[in-house]
Amino acid sequence: ADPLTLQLKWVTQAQFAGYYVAKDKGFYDEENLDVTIKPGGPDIAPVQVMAGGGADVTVEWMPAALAAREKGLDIVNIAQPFKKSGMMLTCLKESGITDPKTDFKGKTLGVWFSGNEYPFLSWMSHLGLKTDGGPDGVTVLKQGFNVDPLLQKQAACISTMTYNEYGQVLDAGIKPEDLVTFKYEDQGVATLEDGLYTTAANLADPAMEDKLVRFVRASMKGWKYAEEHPDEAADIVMENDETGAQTLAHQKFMMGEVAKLTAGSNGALDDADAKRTVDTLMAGGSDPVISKVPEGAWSHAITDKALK
Amino acid sequence: MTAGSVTTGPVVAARGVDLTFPTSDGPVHALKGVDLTIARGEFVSFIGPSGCGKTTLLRCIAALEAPTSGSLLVNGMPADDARRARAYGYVFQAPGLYPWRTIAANIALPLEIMGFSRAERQARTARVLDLVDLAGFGGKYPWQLSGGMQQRASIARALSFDADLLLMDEPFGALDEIVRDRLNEALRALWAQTGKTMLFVTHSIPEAVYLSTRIVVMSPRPGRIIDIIDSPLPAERPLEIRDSADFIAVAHRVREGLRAGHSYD
Amino acid sequence: MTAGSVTTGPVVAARGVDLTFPTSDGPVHALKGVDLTIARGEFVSFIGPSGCGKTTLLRCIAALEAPTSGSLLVNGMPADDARRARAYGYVFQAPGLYPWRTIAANIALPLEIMGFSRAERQARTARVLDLVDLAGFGGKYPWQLSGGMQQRASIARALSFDADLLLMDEPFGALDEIVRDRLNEALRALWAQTGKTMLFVTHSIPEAVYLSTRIVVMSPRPGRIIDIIDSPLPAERPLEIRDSADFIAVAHRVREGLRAGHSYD
Amino acid sequence: MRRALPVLTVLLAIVAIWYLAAAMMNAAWVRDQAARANQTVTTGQLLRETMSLERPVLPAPHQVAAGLWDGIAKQKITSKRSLVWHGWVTLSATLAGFAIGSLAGVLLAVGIVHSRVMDQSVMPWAVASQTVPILAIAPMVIVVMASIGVTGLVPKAIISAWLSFFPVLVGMVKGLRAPEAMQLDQMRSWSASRAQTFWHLRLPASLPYLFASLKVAIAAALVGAIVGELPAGASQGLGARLLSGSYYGQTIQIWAALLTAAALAALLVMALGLIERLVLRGMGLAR
Amino acid sequence: MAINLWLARIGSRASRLSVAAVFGLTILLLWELACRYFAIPAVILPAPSAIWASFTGNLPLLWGDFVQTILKGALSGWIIGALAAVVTAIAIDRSDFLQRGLLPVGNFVAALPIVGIAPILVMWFGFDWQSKAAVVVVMVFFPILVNMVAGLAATDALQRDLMATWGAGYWRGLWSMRLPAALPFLFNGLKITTTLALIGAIVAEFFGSPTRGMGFRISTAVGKLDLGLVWAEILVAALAGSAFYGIVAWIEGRATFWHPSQRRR
Ligand SMILES: Nc1ncnc2c1ncn2[C@@H]1O[C@H](COP(=O)(O)OP(=O)(O)OP(=O)(O)O)[C@@H](O)[C@H]1O
Ligand SMILES: Nc1ncnc2c1ncn2[C@@H]1O[C@H](COP(=O)(O)OP(=O)(O)OP(=O)(O)O)[C@@H](O)[C@H]1O
Ligand SMILES: Cc1ncc(C[n+]2csc(CCO)c2C)c(N)n1
Ligand SMILES: [Mg+2]
Ligand SMILES: [Mg+2]
Repeated sequence: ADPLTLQLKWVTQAQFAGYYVAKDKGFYDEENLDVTIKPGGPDIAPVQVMAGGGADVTVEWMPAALAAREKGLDIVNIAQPFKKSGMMLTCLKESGITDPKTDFKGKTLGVWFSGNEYPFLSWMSHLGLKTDGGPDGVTVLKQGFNVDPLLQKQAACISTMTYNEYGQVLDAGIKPEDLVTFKYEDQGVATLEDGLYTTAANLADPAMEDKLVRFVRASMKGWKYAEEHPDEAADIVMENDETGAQTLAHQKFMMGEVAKLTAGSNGALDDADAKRTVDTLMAGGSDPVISKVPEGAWSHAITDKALK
Repeated sequence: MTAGSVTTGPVVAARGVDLTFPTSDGPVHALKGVDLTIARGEFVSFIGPSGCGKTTLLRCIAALEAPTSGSLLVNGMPADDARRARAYGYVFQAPGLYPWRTIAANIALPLEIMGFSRAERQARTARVLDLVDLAGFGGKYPWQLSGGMQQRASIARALSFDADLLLMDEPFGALDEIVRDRLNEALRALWAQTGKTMLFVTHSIPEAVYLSTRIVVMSPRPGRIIDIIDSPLPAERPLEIRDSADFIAVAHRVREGLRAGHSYD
Repeated sequence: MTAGSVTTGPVVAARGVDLTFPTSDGPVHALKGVDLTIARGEFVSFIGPSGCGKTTLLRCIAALEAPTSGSLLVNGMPADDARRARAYGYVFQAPGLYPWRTIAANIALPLEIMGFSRAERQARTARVLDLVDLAGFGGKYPWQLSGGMQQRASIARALSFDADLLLMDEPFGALDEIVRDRLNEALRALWAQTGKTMLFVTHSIPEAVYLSTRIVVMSPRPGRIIDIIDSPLPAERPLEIRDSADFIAVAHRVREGLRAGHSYD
Repeated sequence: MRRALPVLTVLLAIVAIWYLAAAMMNAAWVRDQAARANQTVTTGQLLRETMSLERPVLPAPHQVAAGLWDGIAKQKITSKRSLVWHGWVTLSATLAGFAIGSLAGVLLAVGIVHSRVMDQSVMPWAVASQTVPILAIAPMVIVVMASIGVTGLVPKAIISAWLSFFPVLVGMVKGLRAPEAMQLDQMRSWSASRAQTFWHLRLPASLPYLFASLKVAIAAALVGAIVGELPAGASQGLGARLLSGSYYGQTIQIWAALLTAAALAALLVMALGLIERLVLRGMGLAR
Repeated sequence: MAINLWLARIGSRASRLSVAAVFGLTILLLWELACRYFAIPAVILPAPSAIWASFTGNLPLLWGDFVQTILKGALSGWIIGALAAVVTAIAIDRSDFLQRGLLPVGNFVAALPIVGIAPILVMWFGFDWQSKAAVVVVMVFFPILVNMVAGLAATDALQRDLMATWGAGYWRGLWSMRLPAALPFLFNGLKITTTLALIGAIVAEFFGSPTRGMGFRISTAVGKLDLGLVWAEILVAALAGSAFYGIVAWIEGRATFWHPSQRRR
């Protein structure tokens, strides 16, 4: 079988269920592929791993990928299993925030960095808020791995994913009524999340291109299977988690939420979504994430063949 | 400062003092059945072959070593209490100067510990440095001095705080004859003026005879006392006394004792 | 093993040797204009007030210190080459035994370094231990020995490898008269039998006179040679020679020199 | 018993302080929760609840003990939920890193003591190397190693060696220079070669320094191994365990992993202490 | 390297620095060449020239990060940790009970890996520099403690005996003897932990921080693949760390001038 390495954006969890299902259910075997799935972690840039030759394909968010392109890394989106963004800002009701336009001023907000801060920054520049901690801006905290800053009230709001951290906040015993959430989708600043990226060099190599076609086809099969069998998918993720830290209940919750985000996608990137992502990022005020409209940052070549 | 001067009994009273060092290849009998009483104001020399237990006996008196058995009182109290009462000054066989202090600071250290004022410390340091002919070397560090100079610094240190009891372990071993004579005279003068009690280990028979009111001769394996000689010499002792018949007679008796202590002789 | 025995010139040839130690409070003149020639088979004693530079001179000859100026040849070569050729054995002023080695292992160390076989090492160690009367203490660690015993162990160590030139810095300072006499005799016998060259620092005038063919008297500040005395005593020297008129005359001259060296006298 | 009593006393004191701290630190959350539910809590309730939270700020000792028991005793040791298994993964990287690191440290120290060029050129750079924030370059090390096909234990061992060589280097340089001038002079008087001076004098004289440094180094090696497990790829080992525990806010799991790591370090340090005592006794230095 | 050999032989202060510089420049040159020759992508390893450009281009930013992480986080934590370790070491040294009770438990507690503690401490002490300082305290505590405990035991028997003869109490002996004797060990610990303190402060920022600080900058810059900035921060860390180490080493030289490892000969 042809070997192929996939670098994930984060640790093994249902966020990546499609790939684990495809591997476990033999969809990759059917395509004569031997796929190695590498879990990610904090402070590791998947595209850097790919640039170093440690992986052939990575799961990455589009803002980070476009930023990397500006740094001269020729990476290309070849498929987009996630149709919608799962990112949101979750606030304690007692912090008194109801409307982003008026209430954020002077508050402390938790944000993920390492390439995940771009959507937040462009949202803030949409709102005209400074992020330098001044009195008419917001104070930004580099949020760690978990939701503790909210629970300990070190921040008024923290970044959460619908499918993960939000569930953790609920698990911690805070009721949805006590929370206020702002989805990026609803605020009109959503950017594309988990997509599949590879290097332009790979794309130019016909043998590699063929492998990628088969990979994307099998992966999407995995995703659709996972959407339909969320419990089984969660089980498969649990089996693949080597840390033994995940709980089945949480993975089932996550699978349920992730399915809502993948639902609208057959794997092909919607140009309009990509366009909207670019617009959001370019509007980043004084310090835009990307300075010019990217050229050739995505390609339909693979999905066109895969989905035939 | 110098406690113990209140009692009138013997300064040192040892009864059947035994000391055994356990070592990996069997115990070493360093002292066996030592009986010794030393009255206030005596000048007692200890002499004996190398390894016969002189240092060990002095250490017991100083409460640096605990006898395995027997009783040992210093100034009428247990040796350890006497140590805590700062009853004595001790000149060790090796100089033992602290390398991070200058010579002057080394000498001032016990004074500091005993709470002398700064001015007093300086005065005393200067005086004893002068006494051992090291004036001008107070600012040097120990490793910058010759062996004999280090030895003298250590003597100066023990003299600085005027204890009533002085324990000196071969203090003049590394000194030349001239300095030695000079220091012998100085030490005797000091003793005569102050009425201190002196316990003095030496290997030099003339030195022992010249200085002492009593000479204790020891013998090794196990370390014990084989002779105690009361000196018939007068209190007034010019250096020339060393040619007197009395002197030579005592020296002879010491030498005989010493020789007897050497099993191989 | 012992190189340098091929040449026939002087063993030590010093011309105008100067040595100054820079210290934080000004330079110390340890040696000034030292001229000295020592022929093969001589027994030379160095005597002088404490701090006059005896140790420093020995250290220069051993190439442990480099003269600030002047020339110094040992066995006809620069001192450092002689050191590398293992021309000498050195007994330091302090015992300097390694605490992690037993006495026997301490003595065997230079032998080990010079590549003697195990059997040879054992034989030599036993022999020199016996010579200094420490047989039976080979298995002890240094801190289990008395000061004099440590000193003897260090002498044994320097004798073990039979160098043609022996440098000894107050080797017998911590020993009693009897042992000292015995070791004096043994040392002279060794010297007479082997024709070694001996450089010997001592503070004891009788010892210097008894042992030496030549006596070098030094004086301090700056350290220099003030007298060199050729001994008129015969080669055969029983201990009783110390009562002879010649002996007393030489001793007197040494004492005069020594006294002159003491500025305060 | 004479040895156990003080240890037990101190342990008991720590546990007591720990319970107290847990009650105090967790109380705020319990009160907040009650406020959100419009309830009031009695002190007894408060105490009981602070001891049994699922996501405590500070878990109570018995909760951690339960976590440890669950991770160590209740799982098959080959199971990925077993702390023994994860501990073993970390331990092997630690030992490998420690071996490489301390060897490198000793060798560099020997070089520095004997070569002026090395003394002047290596030390500043060794210092600089330690100031490179390891967590920052750990991902790069792992990426670079992965790109040349080296994965698994080796990159972790390298990071842990990186952290552990420095204490050994500093301690050994000091220790090898510790012999008294007179002892060195003796060696010179015997015209001992550098190697002989090293084996017979410098090395034995440096041992107290060496062991003090080794104890620090092995703890550092463990930290290195754990750091090496944090970034991408590593999904086994106590580091990965800490991370995922942290990511999912499972405080008890973090503490269980933490205590396992600390126990591991303490065992390693104790083992070194034992070796130290044996060596020093063999040399007649222990009194 | 030939230049280096030559420079090393000159051995003046200036040449000492240049030896290190030549060595470093050689490495930088090789690095630059490798980057160009193998066309290593800048997102994997930027060339030194690119790093330098990034460094000079971001000076105000880097200075702010330096203040936040090193002056506020690392330095305060290091000082508190060192004080705590010294005090604990003394407590352990003072009390046999603590020695047997606290040291084993202390080993255990202090061996908690910082990467595990950092998130917890961030949770406890908040996002700003206080939590970083706390991490540093935990990190530097153990190495200093271990060294200090070893140092307090580093006096020799003679030095301790002297204190005993002066009837010095525990604190007196601590201040005048054990602390000075422990200094070489203490500085060993302090030097090792200068770099640990930096690592700790930087690493702790990975677990939560305000939007400044070196760790924050590094992790966000890695996310942006701005490797030039990452390495510029590393350069700052290396410069600061070397300076920090250099200062401590300089103080060590002043404070322990008497230790054989600090004396020139
Ligand atoms: N710590 C120790 N452990 C074992 N044996 C010891 C110890 N200290 C001394 N000894 C032994 O006790 C005996 C007496 O030693 P001591 O130091 O009292 O002799 P000394 O009379 O002072 O000799 P010297 O004149 O050589 O100084 C010696 O045989 C020595 O080996
Ligand atoms: N390392 C040093 N630094 C500074 N001065 C020194 C050093 N070594 C020796 N001196 C000085 O050099 C002079 C001569 O010292 P040396 O050790 O040679 O004397 P010595 O004749 O052997 O005396 P002693 O009989 O007391 O051993 C002394 O004044 C001493 O202070
Ligand atoms: C230090 C840190 N950096 C980035 C992320 C962001 N992140 C990476 S993958 C992912 C999806 C959620 O599971 C998210 C949000 C984080 N959580 N922690
Ligand atoms: Mg003695
Ligand atoms: Mg001398």
